[in-house]
Amino acid sequence: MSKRNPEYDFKWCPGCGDFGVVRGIELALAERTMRTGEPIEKTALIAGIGCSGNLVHLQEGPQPYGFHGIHGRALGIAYGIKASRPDMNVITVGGDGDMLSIGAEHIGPQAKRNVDLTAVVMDNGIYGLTKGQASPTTLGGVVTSTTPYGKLEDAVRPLDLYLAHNVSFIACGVSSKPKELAGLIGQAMDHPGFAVVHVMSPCTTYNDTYEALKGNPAKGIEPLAHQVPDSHDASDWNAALALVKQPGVPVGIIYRNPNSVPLHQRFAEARERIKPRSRSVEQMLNALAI
Amino acid sequence: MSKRNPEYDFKWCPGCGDFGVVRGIELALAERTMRTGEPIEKTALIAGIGCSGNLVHLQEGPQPYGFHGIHGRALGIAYGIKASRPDMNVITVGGDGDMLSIGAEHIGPQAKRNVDLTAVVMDNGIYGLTKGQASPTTLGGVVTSTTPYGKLEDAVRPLDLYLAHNVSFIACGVSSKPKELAGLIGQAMDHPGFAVVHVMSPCTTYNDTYEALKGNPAKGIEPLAHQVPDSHDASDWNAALALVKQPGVPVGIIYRNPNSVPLHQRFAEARERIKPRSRSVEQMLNALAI
Amino acid sequence: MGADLVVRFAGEGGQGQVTAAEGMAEAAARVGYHVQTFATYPSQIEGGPVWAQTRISTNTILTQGDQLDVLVALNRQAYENHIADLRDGGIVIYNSKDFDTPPPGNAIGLDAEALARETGNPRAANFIMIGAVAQLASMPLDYFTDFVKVRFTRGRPNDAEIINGNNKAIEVGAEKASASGYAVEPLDQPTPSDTKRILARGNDYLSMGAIAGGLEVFYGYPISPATTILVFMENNLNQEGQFVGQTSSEIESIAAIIGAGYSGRKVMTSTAGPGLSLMHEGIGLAWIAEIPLVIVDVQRGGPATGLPTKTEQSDLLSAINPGHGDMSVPVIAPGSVADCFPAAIHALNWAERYQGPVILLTEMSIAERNEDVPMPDINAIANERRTVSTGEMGNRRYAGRTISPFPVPGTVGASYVANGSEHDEQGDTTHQPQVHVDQTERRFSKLALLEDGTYDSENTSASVAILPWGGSKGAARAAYNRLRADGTDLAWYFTMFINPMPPALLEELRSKDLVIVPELNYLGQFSSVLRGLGINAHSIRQYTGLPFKEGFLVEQVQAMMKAQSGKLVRA
Amino acid sequence: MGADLVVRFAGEGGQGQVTAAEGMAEAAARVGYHVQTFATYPSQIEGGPVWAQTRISTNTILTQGDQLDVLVALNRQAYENHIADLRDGGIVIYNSKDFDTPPPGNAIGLDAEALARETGNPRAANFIMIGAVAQLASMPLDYFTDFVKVRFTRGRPNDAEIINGNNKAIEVGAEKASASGYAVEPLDQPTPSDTKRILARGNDYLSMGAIAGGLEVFYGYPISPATTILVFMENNLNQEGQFVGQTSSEIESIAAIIGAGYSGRKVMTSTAGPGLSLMHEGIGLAWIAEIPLVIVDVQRGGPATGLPTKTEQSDLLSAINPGHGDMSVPVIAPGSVADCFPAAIHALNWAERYQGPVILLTEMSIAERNEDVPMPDINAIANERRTVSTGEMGNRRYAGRTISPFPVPGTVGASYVANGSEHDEQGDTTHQPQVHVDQTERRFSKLALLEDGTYDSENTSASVAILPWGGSKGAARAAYNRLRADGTDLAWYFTMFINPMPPALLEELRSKDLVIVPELNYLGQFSSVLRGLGINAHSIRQYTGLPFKEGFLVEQVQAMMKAQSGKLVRA
Ligand SMILES: Cc1ncc(C[n+]2csc(CCOP(=O)(O)OP(=O)(O)O)c2C)c(N)n1
Ligand SMILES: Cc1ncc(C[n+]2csc(CCOP(=O)(O)OP(=O)(O)O)c2C)c(N)n1
Ligand code: SF4
Ligand code: SF4
Ligand SMILES: [Mg+2]
Ligand SMILES: [Mg+2]
Repeated sequence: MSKRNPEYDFKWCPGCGDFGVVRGIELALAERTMRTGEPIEKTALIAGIGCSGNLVHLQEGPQPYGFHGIHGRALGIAYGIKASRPDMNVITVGGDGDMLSIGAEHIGPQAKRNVDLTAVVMDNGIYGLTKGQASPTTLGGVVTSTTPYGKLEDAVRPLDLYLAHNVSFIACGVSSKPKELAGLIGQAMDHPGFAVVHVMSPCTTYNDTYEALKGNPAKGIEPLAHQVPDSHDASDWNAALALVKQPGVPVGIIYRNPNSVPLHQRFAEARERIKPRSRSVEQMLNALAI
Repeated sequence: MSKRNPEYDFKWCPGCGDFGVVRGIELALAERTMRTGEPIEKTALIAGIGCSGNLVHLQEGPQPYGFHGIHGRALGIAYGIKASRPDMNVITVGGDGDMLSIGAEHIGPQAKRNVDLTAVVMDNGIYGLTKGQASPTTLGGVVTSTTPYGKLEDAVRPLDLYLAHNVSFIACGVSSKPKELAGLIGQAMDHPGFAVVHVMSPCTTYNDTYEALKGNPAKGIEPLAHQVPDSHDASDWNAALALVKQPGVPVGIIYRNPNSVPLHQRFAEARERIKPRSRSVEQMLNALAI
Repeated sequence: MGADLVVRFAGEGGQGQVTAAEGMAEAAARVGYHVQTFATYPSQIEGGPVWAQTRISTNTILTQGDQLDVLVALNRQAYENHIADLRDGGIVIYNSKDFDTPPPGNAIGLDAEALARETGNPRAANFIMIGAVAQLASMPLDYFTDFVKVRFTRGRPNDAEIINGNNKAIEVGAEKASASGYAVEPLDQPTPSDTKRILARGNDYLSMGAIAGGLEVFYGYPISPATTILVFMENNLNQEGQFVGQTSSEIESIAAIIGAGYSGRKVMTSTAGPGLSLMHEGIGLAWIAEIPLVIVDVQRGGPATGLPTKTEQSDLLSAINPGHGDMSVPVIAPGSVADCFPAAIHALNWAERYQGPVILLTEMSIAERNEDVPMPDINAIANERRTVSTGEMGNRRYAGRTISPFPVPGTVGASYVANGSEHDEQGDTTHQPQVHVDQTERRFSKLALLEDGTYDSENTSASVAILPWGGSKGAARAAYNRLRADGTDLAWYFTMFINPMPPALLEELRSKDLVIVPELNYLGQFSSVLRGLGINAHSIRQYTGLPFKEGFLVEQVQAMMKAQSGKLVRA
Repeated sequence: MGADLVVRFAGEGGQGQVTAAEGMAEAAARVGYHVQTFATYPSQIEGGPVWAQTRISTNTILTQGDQLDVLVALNRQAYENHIADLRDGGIVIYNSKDFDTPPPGNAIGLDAEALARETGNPRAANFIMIGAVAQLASMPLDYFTDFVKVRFTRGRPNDAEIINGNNKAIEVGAEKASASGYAVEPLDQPTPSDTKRILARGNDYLSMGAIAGGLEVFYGYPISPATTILVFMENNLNQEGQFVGQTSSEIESIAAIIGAGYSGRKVMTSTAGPGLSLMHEGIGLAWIAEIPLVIVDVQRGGPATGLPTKTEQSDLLSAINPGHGDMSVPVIAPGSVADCFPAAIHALNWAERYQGPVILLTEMSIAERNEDVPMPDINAIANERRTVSTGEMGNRRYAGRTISPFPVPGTVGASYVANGSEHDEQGDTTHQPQVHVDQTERRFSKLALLEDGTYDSENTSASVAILPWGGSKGAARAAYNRLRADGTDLAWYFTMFINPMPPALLEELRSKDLVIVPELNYLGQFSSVLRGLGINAHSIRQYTGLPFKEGFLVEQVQAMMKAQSGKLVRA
């Protein structure tokens, strides 16, 4: 990973939003270890494949455990870790292609199980690592190397989708504000259940959306990104839906289920209920004795 | 297929809801061929794997083209057919496991492309063919062979999900009313875009929900199934959401996008736009001449 | 007196033939017989051809039996499909409802359902059949009435009623049979074994082996014929430190056990061919990231959805070489129900020892049949665990050209990146040619840790050998015994350890003029692998969806040995 | 005078070395030289080691060249990584910014970026390099200035400005080089070919071949190094009756082309190893349901994510045997850019002819390199289409033991069920043993329709042969030429048709004492397949992520031929 591994031969392009995301994660983990005294080795960071996923090699300072696997499967791997090691703090990072195209199938199941992990989705509206093809969040009509005549498909609306899956904690951040992002990630890690932090992280090389997000008064461009109003009641699912249906990108905590019961707790409770019925191997074998 | 193939060695259990679904499809296709004069061979019925999928072998009377493939991929196959053969009428059938678990990843993409096909989801809240394991629509807490201590995951709410994916036509039917079901399927086939007809089709062997759906005044059981009120404006997405959020199962047309433009039309339009730029193989080769 | 009774109950789904076959087997096993049952039915719920067979013997049982002593035909179609398997002088019990004129030969007409109703217990039709068959083989009825007492004493008010009803049914069936005057050779007295025995189904015994082997975490997605393993785990893998979960697909299954294995647990999943194919990319990840895990593949007919309820041995090539890139995945294939328990333990140990994926390759015919096996001594089991890092290596998880201590997440000072791309010692991605060379050789070098596989051999001086694999072991052994008895000079070899094979076995096989490999697939998959290893192996292939019969193998071996004079037969 | 110039531009990503190498190649090709370029960079966007190489020759080019005549090192790390490849007396052009003291030997310091800025065209650094290299090889500068004129005349107002800037840069570079006094052997005059030629990149040429071969529908998901095929199709497969779509995953890709193939279209998808593994279940479906389709696998380093931007030949085993169950998928592997065009046409024809899946197995080193090839005569192409049913067979789509007419959906009176489970003639699921036997043999019998594969051979009387496959053809041929020149008695064989292989070739190879197979993988994948076919084949293996070098193969072949005296070397 960069400092301790200067040889590592991947670099993000200048200005890539992912620099802000890795900073946000570093800050959130530093705050967490400080606050809880839990060693950083109690955190596992599971990365998808993409420019985004390379984040796991590019963290500065103290290193959590990492996993850089295959395209689209970070959530499945994370589920495997958290269910068998509830003592671990599990985070995933992946791009919009990794998490919302080939990996989209894994969001619903983690939401229904309410696996206690934090998924950071790094959305640049493009396939960066493969050099600029349309992704699910690329807007309709946009020209990319695979949509030379404009994208024919409608764009996925990720926040609406998380809500529909009943993800129990949903936040949205921008890579240009690492401190604020760190706060959102910190709360997501503290939330007992499946948490998604969706981050707008522009690709300066293939889909530079900084201006669109921040706006540009000079050119009369309204900023897409706007803070979630203090008045917003994040525990109200319908209010959350209304919020994401508005134009633009709401930055802040969008939804938080106050009654979230995570999978490992559900399993532990079931284990208690069935203690009387559970059997040792001897008992299993003896049940078949003839 | 049964009549012309008495040897065929699969049978549904007595009372299986799937008998009603196959009837609904037979009626809808009969009405369509009658009305349009289009031969039934212009229809392709693509089946998933499950008790449900065996429907493709069990139709009576005139036979459409069929495809009985692998578990969860009916929508991907159907997309391949419709995009390359817009002249075909394409239908898929599959169970709640096939379409909402392993195959769930294929719903969003077809919705975003708005592929003009009709997906009939046969929901019995169980994995029937594999003999009674929990499915995504099995309710939380329910005991099945894989949830001996009660299902720990929350149940998927299919109608909410179709809406979140912006499926352009959404209807819900019950297998016990094949005629009404035929009407819904008929309208779905006529709709220019991606249409889902969700059918409650009880499994009498592993998850008999007839009583719950129809209710039983004697036992004071309120029916889960209720007609969509005439007052419902199916062109209003928010009204549709409100409708599916109510308790019970709304039967009828839930949502219909009045401005639906299907993929093959989008592609044809793009083709027109780019005519000037399109090249013959000679032109491609000559561009590289040295 | 005879050593052996083979009876088949055939009809439509839901006619109770499976419970009859298994009831007979269990009762006979309790009094000291060896038993084996085999059932086959299409991937469906109701109706359709279903048959179940029970073999009862005073000797160890190697196969389900080539020929039937008694056929119970519950409808006409069943009679037509199965009559060919009845030995000369065998007896048919047919459903008189379905036949206007009795079939030729020794045939007993019986309307089990009607008779059951008469006994006042309409659900006892299967006991009518059992009674009749027991009578034909001159077996004391109390074998079965005692069994009924034990099995149905469940502390419920109506226990007595059910027991009496069933026993009445047994007697009625017996009377009908004796009235017919027909009989097969009386079965020898059983010789109760001095060691404790159990009657187990392959998948259950495999599951118990895994749990006895220290399994902690299991994920699976339902698929025939592997579902019963998932169901067993859901019911039994629920103690402190254990977890079992049903996934949304096999792709999630492999991802989840990779995560669980990475987290330090002993992990397993189970599936059949279609799921194995979906796991191929993930298996490659476990190989390159060096994650210990076990995948059980219960083979069925392929490819694609194939023949979900028939048996085949056609997943071998994709088990050894799953997916793209250079890998060679360890494979263990049990040859019988008895092998399933140790095979599961060994698979978990191999995974932990070499820190990578292991495939436990079983098949439908073993998974779903019941066999009597000795009660295993679970105190004698040696469970291995991966050597773990205590931080002494720092983050150098992939250091060196062979195994290195495994850093369990949470261990302070040992954080690294498990990586599915080529990587350096600490798991960071690199494209340096020499690193790819070193890490590739590191991964393959670990296979040398798995050369502890054992094998059986007999008459090894012969220049021609028979080497079955997996579930073809029993029929091949029966054929071998017969050939040897006829004075054929043939060597016998069998190992569960398919990849890597025991080195000594490889050497022995390379020295043979011909190695005959009976296997249930079209390609001759194992023999082609063996030829790749420099062994002159050729297959006896069968791809009917059914197991081998002893007689068929005897003929085929004789034919190949005749043909074998210098020139080779292509498998 | 020399026949050959090999120059490498090495540095960080974004320093223009790829455009420099390709510009040089294009300019040289235009005046009649043979050229080949090769580039490699990590799976990333900015920075990191990137190098591009151009070989210019008056002879046909077989490899990228073992040794460099000129190395352009754009930073110190690049110098260190590549200097070893410079031949004695070769010249280094180094980035003077990065070096305080000049490196030893023939070294020319140059700050291309600064010089470019001086010419007023900061984006012309690559032309500075081109000019310098051209000068060192005594190539007339107008080769390059003329090329610049043609390439940058795009009807834009600033055309002239750019052209002049670039040409100024070429001159400046040349001056610096001549000032240094260094020079390599002057390059021979080109001999302009009388036939029309084109300069094409492997993946583009393959894509054009597919379209010329009648491709109608293409689906794909991005993955290096296959993405450029998808991009080519998105831009060019858009006429009436054609469709191209980007999918959400490779699993959707295979499902979609199965649907499109079923619908009657000529279809293709492209991917790399990870995607191929995800397609395994679907490929089995295409095999058993008999759907014509082509999957292009552009091999890269494996397994899992592996080495996305390095070349390897390690997907062969999983291409021939993808997934569970019995199948043997036809595989065609082009050996050069020139082979890509006919290989694509042949793959589509095979798929249509035998009605099943075909894998077109290419690799990164071919996909991303540019080569000059003769302009193909597209009127000479024979495109095949599946024989289609006009209803004469009714619904008996799977009738008989070999090919039967394909019912295109919409055809009245021919409706059937395409089925991924074992099925009867009309495609209804069945479990009858004899049907599984018949249908399995039907599927394999169709492979006999694909025995029209051709192959090259030379000096076939020799008892030892060299048989490269895929992209190792060029280096193997170069090594073969050198060994023959040295009087070594070695036979040469090459075929694109890996499975099924041309029967006559198989026979020839079986008669050899030793068949040497150079291949870029650890397992020796092709040689193990050949041994399975009864051929004494053994591999020369390399797994560095780089292509073979001619010299390495010469040594290895010599060593193996020495060792080859009776006793065998295990690959
Ligand atoms: C199975 C598989 N398919 C495709 C790829 C190629 N691939 C690598 S990254 C990527 C997508 C990158 O886009 P995104 O996930 O948005 O990440 P980004 O680079 O934009 O951060 C793809 C398609 C792969 N590695 N594996
Ligand atoms: C890849 C793969 N995984 C698993 C299976 C086994 N399988 C067959 S049908 C089925 C699910 C059946 O449930 P559902 O889709 O709800 O259909 P139903 O039988 O209830 O109608 C499963 C898991 C398979 N055939 N292929
Ligand atoms: S390509 Fe885009 S996403 Fe990738 S590193 Fe560059 S700027 Fe970032
Ligand atoms: S198991 Fe259930 S779903 Fe399947 S056929 Fe029987 S009733 Fe229908
Ligand atoms: Mg992206
Ligand atoms: Mg179901």
